[in-house]
Amino acid sequence: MLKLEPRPEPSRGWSIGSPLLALAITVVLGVLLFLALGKDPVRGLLVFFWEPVRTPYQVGELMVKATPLLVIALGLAVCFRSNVWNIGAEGQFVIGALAAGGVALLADKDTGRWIVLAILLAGVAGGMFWAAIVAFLRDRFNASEILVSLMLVYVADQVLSYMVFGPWKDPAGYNFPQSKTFAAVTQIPRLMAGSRVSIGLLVALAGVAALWVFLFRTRAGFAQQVGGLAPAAARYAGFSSRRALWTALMISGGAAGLAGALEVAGPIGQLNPYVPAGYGFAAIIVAFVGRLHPVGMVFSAVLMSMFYIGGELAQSRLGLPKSLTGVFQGLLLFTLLACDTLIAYRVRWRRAVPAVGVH
Amino acid sequence: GCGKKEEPAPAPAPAPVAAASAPAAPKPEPLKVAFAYVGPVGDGGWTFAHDNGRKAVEKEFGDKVVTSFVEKVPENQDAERVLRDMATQGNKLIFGTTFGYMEPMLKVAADFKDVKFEHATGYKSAENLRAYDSRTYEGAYMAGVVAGKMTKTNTLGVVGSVPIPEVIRNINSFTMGAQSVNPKVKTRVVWVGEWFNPPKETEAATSLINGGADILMQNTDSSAVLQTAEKMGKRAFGWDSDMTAYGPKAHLGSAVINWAPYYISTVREVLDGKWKTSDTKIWWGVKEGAIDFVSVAADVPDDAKKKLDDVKAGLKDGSFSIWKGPIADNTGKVQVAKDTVADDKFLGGINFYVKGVEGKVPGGDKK
Amino acid sequence: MESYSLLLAATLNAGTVLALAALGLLINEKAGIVNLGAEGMLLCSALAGFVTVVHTGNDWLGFAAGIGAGALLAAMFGLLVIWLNTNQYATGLALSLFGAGFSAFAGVRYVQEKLPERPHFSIPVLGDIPLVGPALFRQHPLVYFTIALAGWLIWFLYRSRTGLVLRSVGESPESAHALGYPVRRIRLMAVIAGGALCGLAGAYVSVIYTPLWVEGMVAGKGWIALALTTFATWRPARVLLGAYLFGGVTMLQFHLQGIGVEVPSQFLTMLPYIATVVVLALISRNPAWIRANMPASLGKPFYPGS
Amino acid sequence: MTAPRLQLTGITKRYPAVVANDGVSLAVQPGETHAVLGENGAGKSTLMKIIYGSVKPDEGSVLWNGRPVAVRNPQEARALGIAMVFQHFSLFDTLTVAQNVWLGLDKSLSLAEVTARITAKAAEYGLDIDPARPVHTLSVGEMQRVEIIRALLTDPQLLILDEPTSVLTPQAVDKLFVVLKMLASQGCSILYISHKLHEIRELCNACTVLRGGKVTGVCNPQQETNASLSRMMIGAEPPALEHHNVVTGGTVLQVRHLHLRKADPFGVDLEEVSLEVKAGEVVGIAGVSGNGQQELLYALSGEDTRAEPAMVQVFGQDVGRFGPAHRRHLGLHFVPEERLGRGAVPTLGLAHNLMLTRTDAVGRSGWIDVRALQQQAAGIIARFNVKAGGPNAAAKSLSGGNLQKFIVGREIDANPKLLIISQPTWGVDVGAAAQIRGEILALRDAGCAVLVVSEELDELFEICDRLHVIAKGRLSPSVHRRDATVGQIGEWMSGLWSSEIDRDIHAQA
Ligand SMILES: Nc1ncnc2c1ncn2[C@@H]1O[C@H](COP(=O)(O)OP(=O)(O)OP(=O)(O)O)[C@@H](O)[C@H]1O
Ligand SMILES: Nc1ncnc2c1ncn2[C@@H]1O[C@H](COP(=O)(O)OP(=O)(O)OP(=O)(O)O)[C@@H](O)[C@H]1O
Ligand SMILES: [Mg+2]
Ligand SMILES: [Mg+2]
Repeated sequence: MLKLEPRPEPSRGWSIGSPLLALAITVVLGVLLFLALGKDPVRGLLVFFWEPVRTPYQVGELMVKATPLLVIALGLAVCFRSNVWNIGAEGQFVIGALAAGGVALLADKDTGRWIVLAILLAGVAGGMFWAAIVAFLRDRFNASEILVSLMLVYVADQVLSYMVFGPWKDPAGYNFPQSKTFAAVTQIPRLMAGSRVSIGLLVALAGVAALWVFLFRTRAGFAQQVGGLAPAAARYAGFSSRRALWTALMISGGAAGLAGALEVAGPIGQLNPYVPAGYGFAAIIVAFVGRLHPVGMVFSAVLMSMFYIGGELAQSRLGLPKSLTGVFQGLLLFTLLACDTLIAYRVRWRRAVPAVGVH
Repeated sequence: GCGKKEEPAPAPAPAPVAAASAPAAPKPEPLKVAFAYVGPVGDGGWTFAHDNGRKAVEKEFGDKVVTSFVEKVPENQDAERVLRDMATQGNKLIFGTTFGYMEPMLKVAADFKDVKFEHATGYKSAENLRAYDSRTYEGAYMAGVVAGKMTKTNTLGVVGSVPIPEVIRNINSFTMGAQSVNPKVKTRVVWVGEWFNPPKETEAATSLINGGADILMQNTDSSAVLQTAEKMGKRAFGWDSDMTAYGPKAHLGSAVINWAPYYISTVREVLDGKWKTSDTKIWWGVKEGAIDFVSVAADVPDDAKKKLDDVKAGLKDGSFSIWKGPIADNTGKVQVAKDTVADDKFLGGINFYVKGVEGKVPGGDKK
Repeated sequence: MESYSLLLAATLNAGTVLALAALGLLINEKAGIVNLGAEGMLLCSALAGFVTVVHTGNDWLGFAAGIGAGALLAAMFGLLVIWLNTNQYATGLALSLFGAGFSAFAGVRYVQEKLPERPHFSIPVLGDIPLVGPALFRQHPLVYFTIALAGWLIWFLYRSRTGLVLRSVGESPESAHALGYPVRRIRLMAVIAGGALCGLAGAYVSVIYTPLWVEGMVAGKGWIALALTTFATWRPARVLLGAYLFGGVTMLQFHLQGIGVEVPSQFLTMLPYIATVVVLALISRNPAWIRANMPASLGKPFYPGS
Repeated sequence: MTAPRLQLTGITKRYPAVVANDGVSLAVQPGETHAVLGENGAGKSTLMKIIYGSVKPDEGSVLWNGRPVAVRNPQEARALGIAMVFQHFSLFDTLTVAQNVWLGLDKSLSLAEVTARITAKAAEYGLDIDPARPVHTLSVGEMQRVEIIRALLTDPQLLILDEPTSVLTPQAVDKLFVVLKMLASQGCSILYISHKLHEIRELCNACTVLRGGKVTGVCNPQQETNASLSRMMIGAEPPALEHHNVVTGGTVLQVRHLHLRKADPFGVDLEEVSLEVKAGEVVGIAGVSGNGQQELLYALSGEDTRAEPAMVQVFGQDVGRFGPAHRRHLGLHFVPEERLGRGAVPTLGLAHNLMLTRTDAVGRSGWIDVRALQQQAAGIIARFNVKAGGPNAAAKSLSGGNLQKFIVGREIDANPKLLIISQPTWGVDVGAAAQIRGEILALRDAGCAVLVVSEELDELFEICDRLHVIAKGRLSPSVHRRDATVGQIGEWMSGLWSSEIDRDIHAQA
C-alpha cells in the first residue's frame, strides 16, 4: 500500500525537482497522446517547445502572451498566499480594460503622451474597484470571495458588452459592437520595432522584483502572509486580517486591471466584446505552477504561453485540435500538484499488515 | 476530425516581419490557403459552414492547393499573431472568418503585400485585403414566408444572438417575409447575448413558446432552438446548415449558407492572378448560390412553396428586392421610401425593428 | 395564466440540472471537500452520456455513462486531494480546466451527431389536468427523481446513522478518525457520490435538456451549482429551492424580454449572477447561521497522523 | 490467578524523528487501576493509541484476556471491550450529545435507544447530562462526561483515560474518581494517564513509568511519595522554586468593569470583570477552561478590541481599543495557550516567528535584516535552552515543551513591563515547567507585572502572589495566596463566591 510519511522539514530538492518531474510526466503523456493520434511525437514536441522560441519575433510573441498572464499571476500570488481565494481576476481584468478604454477614448490627435500613464492608472483603478466589491462583501458580510469574485466575472462581461453595444459604440462602426479605434497616441510604447512586445513586459518584470522584495524582505509582506498560514497567529501578532484581505484584493485587482489596460491599449487598440480572453483564469494556473513564487511564475507564465501558442501551431502544422492546449494545461497542473506532495512527504511502499482475526 | 489529408510541407525559412519580400513560391508549388476561425470547427453553425467551404476548395482544386486552419482564434491580440504566423508560413491567401479580425487583418496585410487577405463580414479594405459576406437575410426572408403561412397564433419567435445589424436585418427580413403572406403576423425577439450557448438558447426558445409563439427562428449557432420546438410540439427552422435531422417533425426548412462558391471563385482568382481588391464588401446571396432555403417540410402548403420559388427566382434574376420601400419601423417612421431599394450601405447599418416586430432594439436608441 | 404555468414547467426543467449537480456537491461538501471541478465533470459526463446514447440509443445507458464519467473524474480528484493532500481549490480548478479541454478534444467527432427521437413523458391522468398538468406532470422522470433525491438526502443526512457519520467527517475529521472511522475512505466515497450526481446532471444536459454535443455546452452551470451549496447553507431542501429559483430567474430574463420589459438584455443576463451575490451576502452575514450549517472542516486537508 | 486482562510485550513504535515506544511491556489485571506516568513525549499517548487500535505498532504482541489479538482499528477495540477517552476530546461541536454518543457506539441501535441508554447510564453513575443538547453548549467538564458515558455504554472491560483531569475543577475530579472507583469495583480495568502525582497516588494501585519510550519502573503508587515517583519519571526531583517577597510598585494593568458580549456564538459573555496588576507581583486567574478565559485574554491582549477604551488601562492609559501591536509598544507582552497556529506559525522557521511580536530586526522602512533576525533567534534558543534544529527549524518540528520555551523566551527577551501568560506549562513536562516558572518569577523580581491564567491550581499556588477565579464570565475578588485554600478556590471555580465572602476578602486586601 502507498504510504505517505510526513517529512520533518520540507525537502528543498523536491521543491525544485517537483515542477521538473511534473513537466517530464506531462511531456511523456503528451508523447503518448501524439502516438495515439498517429502523429510524430518528436515533431509534436518541437511544435510545442521549439517552434515558439525559434525566432526573435516568435520569442516576442511568447512574451506578448506571457505578459498579461504574469502580471495577473503576480497579484493572485499575493491573494493565495494570504488565503484569499480570488478566482475572479478575469472580471477585474475586464473592468480594468473597460476603464482604461474609457480614458483612451478621450484622447484625440492633440493629446500628449501622458495619456498612456492615465490609461494604465485607470486600468489599475478599474480592476481595484471590481476587486473592492469582493473585498467589501467579504469584509462586511463574510460572503465567500470565491463565489462572489466568480459571479462578478459574468457581470463584468455583461457590463463590457453593454458599453460596447450601447454608450461607447463607434458611431461610424456600422453599429457593430465595438468602440472607436483608439488614437495612436494611446498606444502603449513598444520596446522595439518589428515586435509587439511593449513596456508591459518591463512593468511585469519590475513587478516580479517588487513582489519578491515585498514577500520576503519586508515586514508588511511577512504580515500579509501570516494571515494565510495561520490566521490566529496573525491576529495574535496584531496583523489585521481585514487589511490583509483588502491589500490582497487591491493588489490582485490592480494587477489584473493593469493587465487589462496593457491589453486594450496595446495589442487590441479598441474595446470590443472579445476583450475577456480567459487570462484571469489561466493566471490562476500560472500562479500555482509557479508555486506562488515571483520567479517561479516567470517560468510558468512563459510555459503557459508556450502551451497556448504551441496549441495554435500544432493545429496549423499538425492538424491537431486546439483543445489540446487545455488538456495539456490541465495535465500539467494535475501532475504538478501530485508531485508537490513529495516536498512535504516521503512516499513509502508498505505492505499491509496481515489481518489477524479477532474472535 | 479535422478533415485534413496531410500535413502541410515544412515551412520555408522563417521570415522576419519586416521582410515582406519573403521568397516567392516557385511556380509548381501548390497555393497555400489558410483559414482563421473564431469558433471550433465543430460548432455545427458558423465555423462549421466555413470549414465546409474550405473542404470544398480542397475537393475542387486537389493538389493545386494546400489548406490549413486554426480554430477558436479569439478576436483579441491572438488574432494578429495567428494571422501573421499564417503569412510567415507561406500562405498566399488568408481568410479571416469573423468581424473581429478586421483590425488585425489590416495590420498584417500592411506587412505582407504579396499575400491576399479576405475578411468576412467587415467593412474595411486595403490593396491586398477585401471584405466579403453572404446575404443571410435572404434565407431569413424565405423562412418568414413559410412561417407566415404556417403560424396559427400569428406570433413568431426569434432567438437572437447579439444585436448587431446583421442579426437585426435577419429578424426584420424574417418578419417582412411572413407579412408578405400574412399581414397579421407579429414577431417576438428574445436575445441570449451570445452566438453559442445551447442551454441558454433552449431556455430562450422555451420562453418564446410559453409566450405564445408557435414558430421559431434563430440567429444562433446551435440546433438547440429547433430541438426545443421539436420537444414542445412547435415548428422551427434550421439555420446556417440543413438541420432536418435535429427535429424531423418540427423542421419547416433550413436557411443555409454555402461559402463554397465564393471560396472556390476566390481561390481561382488567386491561382489565375486575377484577384483584385474591392472598396465595398463582396456580398453574395441566392443569386450567386451562397444562400439557399432547403428541405422544406412536406406539410407546407403548395401556395407557400410556390411563393418561395417566386422569391428565389426573383432574387436570382434581380427582379425582386426584399428591402424595397415603403418600409416603416415599428414606431411608424418611414425608413425606406416608397419604391426605393435600400443600398448595401443602408443594410449594413440597420438598427431598427420593422413594423410587426415587438419591442426595441437593445441599445438602439443610443447613437 | 397559461404562460405562467409554462414558465413554472420550464423552471422545473431548467432547475433540475443545477439541483442534481448541487445536491451532489452538497454531499462531498458535507464530508468536508470542496470540488471546484464541477464544470469539468459536467462537461465530460455530458459528452460521455451523449456518446453512449448515440451508440446505443438508450437514454438510461447514457445516464449511466454520465454517472460513470463523473464518478471517475471525481475519484481522480479525490485521490489527489485526499490521499496526496493536494490543495483542494487548485486541484478542482485543474479538473475544470482539464475537463473542458478533454471533452472538447474527445468530442470533436460527435458534434454533428443527432440523438434518436424520444417519447414525451406524461403522468397518466395527472398530466391532463389543465394548467397544473403541463407544468407539473409532464416532466422527464429525472425531474421527479431529483425532487425525491433531495427528500432522501434530508432523511439520509439528518436521520440516518450513515449520514451522521458523513457529517461527522466534515465536522471534525480528527475526532472521526479517533473514533475509528475510515475518514479518507468516507471522504472519497462522498466525493465519488458527488461526482456521480454531477455526472448525471451532465448527461441530463446533453441527452435531455439540449440533446446535442458541442464543446463548452454546459456553459457555466457547474459554477452556479457550486455557488448554490453555499447559497443554501448546505441544506438539501434549500439547494433544491435555490436551483429552481435560479432556473426561474434565468427563465424570467427571457420572459421579461418577451413581454417587452425595456431593460438592456445585458442587465437581464446579469440578473441571476447578481441575485446570487446578493443572496450570498445576506446569508453569510450571520456567522452563527453559517457556523451551525457549514461543515467545520470544509476545504481543510486532513491526513491521519500528521 | 487468571490471565491479566491486558498484556503488552515488547511494543515498539517508530516515528521518523523518534522511537515513541521502545520495547514496552505492561500488564493490567482485572479491576486494576493502572497509572502510566512519564514526561512529555515519553510515549504514553502513543502506547494507549496502540492498545485502542488507532496506531499500529511496528513490533510487539498484545494479549487480551490471555489470547493474542491484533487490534486493527478502534471498532475492533470496542468490540473487544476496550474504551478510550482521549487527551483531546473527540467530539463534534454541532451535533447533540446523543448523536455524539451514537457515533462512538457500534451500529444496531437507533438514536432513540441510544438516548434512553444515556439517561439510564447517567443515572447509574450520577453523571448528569441532557442528551438533546448540542455539544458546543456544554462546559468542558460536561464534555468529558459525554466522553465517559460514551465509553461506559460500550460496557468496557478496560477503560483508557488520557489526562482526564487537566480540565476539571477539584470538585469535578472528586466526582470522576467516585465513578472510576465504582467501575473498578465492578471489575473494569482502568489505564490512567496523568501528570498529577497526588491523583495517581490516591486512585491507582499499579503504575508503569515511561521515559524516552522505555519502561523505567513499575510500582504501586500508593506506597510511593511524589518525590520518589518524580525521580522515576525524570531521574531527579524538580528544583524547588525560590519565592522572594518583593515590594510591589505602581499599577500596571487595570481592568474596570469589563463587559463584553461573546463574539463567537459558542463563547462566553464577560460580565463586570475588574482586576489590577502591580509592578513586581504575579497575579493568577484560576478556573476551568471555557469560563471566559479565552475572551478575557483576547480583550487584554488586544486581539479583541471591542471593549470600551477605559475598561482596560495600561499605565493609566486607556487601551481598550488598541490592537496587539500598539499594546506591545506600551510594554504589554502576551503568551497564548495555543502554541502552534497562534503563538507561532507552524510552517515558518523560528527566526521568522520572532517577527510576530518582535521588530528588533526590522529597519525603519520595514525592511527585514535577515542576518540580525537569525542571530536574535539563535540567542533566544541558547538562553532558554530550546532543543531545536537551529534558527530556521520550522515551528511545527519542535516538541510542545520546546516550542513553549521558545515562545516564552521570545516574550521575556523583549523585557516586558507587563507579561500576560496563559497556561504557561500546559502539557509541558516537569523539568521544562520548572524552568518556565523560574523565568516568570525572575521577571517579577525584576519589577515586571505578571498575570498568569492557568487551570492548574498547583501551579498558581506555586508562583502567584494573589489569585482570582473566573467562572461563567465573571471574576471573583482577589485573594492573597497565603489566605487561599484549594478547597475554597475549587468552590469558587463553580461560581460560588457569596457577597459575604466578597466583603471579607475586600477587607483583607
Ligand atoms: N506517516 C505516519 N506518521 C505517523 N503516524 C502515522 C503515519 N501513517 C499512519 N500513521 C498512524 O497510523 C494509524 C493508522 O494509519 P492508517 O492510514 O492505516 O489509518 P486508517 O484508519 O486506515 O485511515 P483512514 O481512517 O483514513 O482509512 C493512524 O492513526 C495514523 O495516526
Ligand atoms: N503521528 C506522529 N508522528 C510523528 N511523531 C509522533 C506522532 N505521534 C507522536 N509522535 C512522537 O512520539 C513521541 C511520543 O508521543 P506521545 O504523544 O505518545 O507522548 P506522551 O507521553 O503522550 O506526551 P504528553 O505527555 O505530552 O501527552 C513524541 O516525541 C511525539 O512527538
Ligand atoms: Mg485505512
Ligand atoms: Mg499524551
